[in-house]
Amino acid sequence: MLNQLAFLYCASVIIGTALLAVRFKNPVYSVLSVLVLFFHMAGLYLLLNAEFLAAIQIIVYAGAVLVLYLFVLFLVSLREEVKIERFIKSHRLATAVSIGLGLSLLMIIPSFKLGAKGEYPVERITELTHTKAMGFELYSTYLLPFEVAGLILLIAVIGGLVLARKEEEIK
Amino acid sequence: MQILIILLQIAALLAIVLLHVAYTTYFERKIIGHMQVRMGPMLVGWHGLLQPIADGIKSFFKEDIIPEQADKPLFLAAPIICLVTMLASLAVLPFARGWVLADINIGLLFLFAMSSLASYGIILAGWASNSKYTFLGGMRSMAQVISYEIPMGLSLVGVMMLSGSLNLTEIVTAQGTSIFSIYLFPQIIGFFVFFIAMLAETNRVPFDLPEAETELVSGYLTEYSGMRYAMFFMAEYIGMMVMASIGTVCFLGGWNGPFEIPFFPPFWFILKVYGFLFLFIWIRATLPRYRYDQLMELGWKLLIPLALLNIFLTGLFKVFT
Amino acid sequence: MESILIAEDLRNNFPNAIFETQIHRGQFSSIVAPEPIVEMCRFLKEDYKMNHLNCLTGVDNLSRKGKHFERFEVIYQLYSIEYRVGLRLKAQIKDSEDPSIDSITSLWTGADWLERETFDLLGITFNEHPNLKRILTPEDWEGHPLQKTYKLKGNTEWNGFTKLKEKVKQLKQFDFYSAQEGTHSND
Amino acid sequence: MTESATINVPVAQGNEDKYKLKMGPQHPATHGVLRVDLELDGETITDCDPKVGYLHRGFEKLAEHRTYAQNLVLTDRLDYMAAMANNVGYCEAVEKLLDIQVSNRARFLRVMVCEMARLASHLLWLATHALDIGAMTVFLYAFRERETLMEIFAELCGSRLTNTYTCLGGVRQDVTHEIMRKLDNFINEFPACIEEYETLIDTNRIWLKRTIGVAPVSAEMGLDLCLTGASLRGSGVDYDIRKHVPYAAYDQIDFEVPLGETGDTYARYRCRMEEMRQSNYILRQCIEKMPPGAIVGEDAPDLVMPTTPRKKVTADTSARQGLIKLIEDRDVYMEGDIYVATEVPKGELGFYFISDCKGKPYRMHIRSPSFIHIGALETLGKGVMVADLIAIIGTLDVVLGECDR
Repeated sequence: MLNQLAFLYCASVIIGTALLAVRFKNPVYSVLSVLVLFFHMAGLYLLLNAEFLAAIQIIVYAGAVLVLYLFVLFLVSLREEVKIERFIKSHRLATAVSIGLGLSLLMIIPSFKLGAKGEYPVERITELTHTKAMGFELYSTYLLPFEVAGLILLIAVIGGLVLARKEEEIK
Repeated sequence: MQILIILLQIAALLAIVLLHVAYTTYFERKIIGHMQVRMGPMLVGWHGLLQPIADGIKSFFKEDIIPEQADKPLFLAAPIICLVTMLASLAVLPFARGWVLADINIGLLFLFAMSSLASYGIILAGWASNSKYTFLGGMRSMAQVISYEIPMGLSLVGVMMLSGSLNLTEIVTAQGTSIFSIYLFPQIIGFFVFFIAMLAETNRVPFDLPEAETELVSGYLTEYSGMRYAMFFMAEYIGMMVMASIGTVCFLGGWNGPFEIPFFPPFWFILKVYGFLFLFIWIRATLPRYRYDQLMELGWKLLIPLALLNIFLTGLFKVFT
Repeated sequence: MESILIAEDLRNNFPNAIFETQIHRGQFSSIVAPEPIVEMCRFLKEDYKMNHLNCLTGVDNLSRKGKHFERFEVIYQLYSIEYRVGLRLKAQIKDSEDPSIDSITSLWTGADWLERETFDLLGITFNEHPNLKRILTPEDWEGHPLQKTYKLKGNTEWNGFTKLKEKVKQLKQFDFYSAQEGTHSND
Repeated sequence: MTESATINVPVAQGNEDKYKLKMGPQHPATHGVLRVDLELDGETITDCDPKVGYLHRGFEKLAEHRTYAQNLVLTDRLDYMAAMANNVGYCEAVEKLLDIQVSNRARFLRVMVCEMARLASHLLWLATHALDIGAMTVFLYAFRERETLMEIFAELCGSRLTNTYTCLGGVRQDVTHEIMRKLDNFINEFPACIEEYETLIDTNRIWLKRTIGVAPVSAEMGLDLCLTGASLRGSGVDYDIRKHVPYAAYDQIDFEVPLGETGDTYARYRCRMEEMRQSNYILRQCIEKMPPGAIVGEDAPDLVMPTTPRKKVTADTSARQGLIKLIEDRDVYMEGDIYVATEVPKGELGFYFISDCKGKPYRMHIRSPSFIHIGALETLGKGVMVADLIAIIGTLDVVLGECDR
C-alpha cells in the first residue's frame, strides 16, 4: 500500500514537472523542474530496489548533465527573443499526430506483465545488493555492448574536443 | 514506535552536528588567530567560548534583505537547498559500528549525489541574486564542481575496488582494526587526489574561488544577509565535516583505533575528523588562492589522470593477489 | 653630458622654436614654441636618450609676477636615465581662449593620463589625444579648477552634489517601515 | 490560424555581448576608492578602464593659497602609508627652491625616517598584495612589524600616520635614546622577519604560479608607461633617485639598488623584498653614522616644536614673532621654478614649484607615482583574468590618496 502511494506520488510529480518544464517561459525554471523530475525518477528506481541506478541518476543527470545545461543557459546571451517556427503549421494536423502518438503509447501497456521474471528477482537482488548484481551482468553478459557504448561516448568526447578546438583557431 | 526512535535519533544528530558546526567556526577563528599572532575571539564568555552562540543569535535576528532585482523564489530557496542536501548526507555516515541512521548499500554514492546537489544551491544563489559578482561566483562554482566531482569520484573507486562495497560500514570493516591495514597506504595516490578534490569541493582555500573575497567581494554570497547567509555558512561547514568523514571512513579506517574506548565508540572517528578539520584550517592560514584557469588545469590535467592511474594500479594489484 | 649642451643642441636643431634657455638652482629649462613639441621631445628622446618623462603639467600665467611669456604653459620635464641629466621644456601657448597643443602620447603612453589631468584642471586641449576626458573631476564639472580665474571656493556646489542633497531630503521624509508593511499587505 | 508563432524568452536586463563589471569604488581589493570598469569575456578582461578622482581634494589649487610651511601638512595626506617620505620630498623641494640649508644631523634624520616609511609602506604593500592573492597570514605578520615602526613614529613626532615630522630647514624634533634603542632592536630583528615572509610565500608553488609571468613589463614598456620605483626596477631599469640625484644624506650612505630581470609580478615582488633588506641596512648606517648637531638649519624659516607645552623654543631670535608669518615676509623668494623628485616607496614623487617672489607657491604640481601607475593599469590589465588584475593592482602598489591628490 505504502509502495503504491509512493509510486503514485512519484509518477504524478514526474508528469507534472515534465509538463512544467515545457510550459515555463524562463529556461532556468524549466531546467529546475527537470531537476525535480530526475529526483522523482530516482525515487521510482528506489521503489524498484534499484538503488545504484537511483544514485547514478542523481549524480550523473542531476549533478552533471543538468549543471552543464544551466552553465550553457547562463553563458548563452539571450539578447533577442528566440523565434522558432512551428514544426507543423496546421493546428488540427498537430493534434491528430499527438493523439496518434499517445494512442500508440497506450497500446504498449498490455504487453507489460507484472511479477518476478528472469535471473534476478527482487529477493536475489536484495541478497546480492543491486550494485553487485548490475556489475555482474554488465561485465559478463553484456560486456560487449558495454564496451561499445563506452567507445561511442569516447568518440563523442573527442568529437566535442575537435569541434571546440576548431572554433578557437578560427578566432 | 520505531519511527519515533528514528526521529529522535535524527533530532539528536542534527543538534550535535549543528553545535559542532558552531564550534568549528570558533576553533577556526581561534586556530587561525593563534597562527597569525593574534588571539581570535576573546570577549564573549571565557576566551570567547560563547562567540558562536552570539553569532548565531545575531544572524538570526538580522534583517533578511532581498534585492529588488532578485529572482525571489530561487533566491529564497538557494540557501535551503544547500543546507538540506548537506544535512541529508549526514544520514549515511557511520560514526561507529551501528551508529548510523541509514545503513544503505550505496552510502558512498549517496554522499556524492548530495554533494553534487549542494552545488545547485550555490549556482542558483549566484544566478538569482541578479548581481554581477554573485553571478561570476556562481559560474566559477559551477565549473569547479563539474571539474572536481570527477577526480573525487574516481579517487574513491580504488577504495571501492579494495573493499568490494559501497556501504560505508563495510568499507570500514574491510580495512580491519590494525592501523597499518587502513587504505591510506595502498591508496596513497587516491588519498592525495581525494584530499585536493575535497578542498575544492568544499570551496576552501586554496580553491575558494567562488567566494574569493578580494576578487568577487564575496562571490555568490554577496547579496545574502542574516539567517540565509548563516545557512550557507552552516552548509559549508557541514560540507567540510562530511568530506572529512568520507576521508576518515575511506582512508583512515573509520572508528577503528589502536584500542577501544568504552562507552563512546565513535571516539576515534571523531578524532580523525577533527584532524581533517584542523588540516582544512591550517591550509587556510597558509596558502594563497589559485587562479581560475590554474584550478581547471590542476583538476583536468593532474588529478584526473592520477586518479585513473590509481584505478589501474589497484586493478593490477587485485588481479595479481 | 650636461644639460646646457643638450639645450644648446636643441636650439641648433630647432632655431626658430626656442625663445630662451633659463637656469634656476642648476636646472635648465628651454622656453619653446608649442608647434614642434612632439618633434622636440622625439629628438631629445632619441638623440639624448631622454626616455623618462618625469613630469607633464600646465601653468596658468595670468597673475604671475615677473617675466613670463604667454597665458598658458605646458611643462615637460625629461630625464635621461643613462646620462643622468634632465631638461625642462616650457611650451608657450599663445591662444588664451582655446589653448591647445599636440599630444605626446605617441612617444610615451604614460603621458596619456598626465595630459588628461592637465586638460581637466587647466583646460588645455591636447590634439590627437586618444581619450581626452576629465579625469579627476566629475564628467559634468564646470570650469577648470587650476585656472587663475577659478576661485578657490566656487560660488555653487557641484551639480551632482546638490542633486544628492535633494535626494537625501526627499528620502528623509519617506517612511520606510510603513512602506514596507504596505507592500507586504499587498502581497 | 497564424503562420508561425514566437516563443517569448525573458531577456535579462543589460544582457549584452560583453559582460561589464564595474569593480569599485567599494571593493575589498582596490586599495581605496579606485574604480575599474571592466569588460569581460568569461573571466578574461577584454577592456580595462580605471576611473579615479573619488578622493580628489584639490591639493594643487589649495597650495596656491597657503604658505610653503602650511602646505607641508597636505603632503601627509598624499601617500598616507609613507607620510614621512612625502614630508621629506616636499621639504627637499622647497628648500632647493628657496635655497635653505639643512644641517647634517637633520639630513640623517630625514634619511632615517624616509627608510622607516619605506619599510612601513612596503610591509603594508606586502600584506595587502599577499591578501589579494589569498595568503592571509602574511598580512598579519607584516602588520606586526609595521606596528613597531608606527610606535616609533608616534614616539618621534606624536603621530602614527600623518606625521608632519620634517620642517623647512630640518626636522621638528630630535630623536631620543629610547627611540634609537627601539629602532636598533627592530633592525636587528627585521631580517629574520623578512625571511619569515619569504618562507611563507616564496617557497609556495601557488604563489609562484600566481606571480611568475603575470603582467610582464619590459624595460622599454616600463619607460613608455612612465613607471617608476620598484615597478620599473623590476624590469631591470636602474633608476633610483636616491642614487641618481642624491638628496638628504643619501650621498653619505652606502646601499645597493636591487634590480629585477623579467619585469613580471614576481620580479617586482622580489625587488621590494630586497629593498626592505637594503632599507634595513641604511637604517643601521643611520644609527651608526648619526652626526651630532642642530636639527634645524640656521636660516630655517619655520616653527620649531616646543619641547614643553606653551613655551616656544626657537632657532634664532628672528624667528620669535610668529613663524608662519615669517615665511611670508622673507625676501628669499626669487622668481623661478624647480622640479625636485624624491624616491618614495611607491616610486618617484616629484614636486614642481613656481615661485613668483611671494610667500605662497604660484603653482605646485605633484607628480605622484600612483597616478601614473594606475594609468598603466589600462595597458597592463588588458587580456588578463580578473584574479590577475587584482594581483596587478597589488604589484603596482598604488595609494589612491596620492593618485587623486
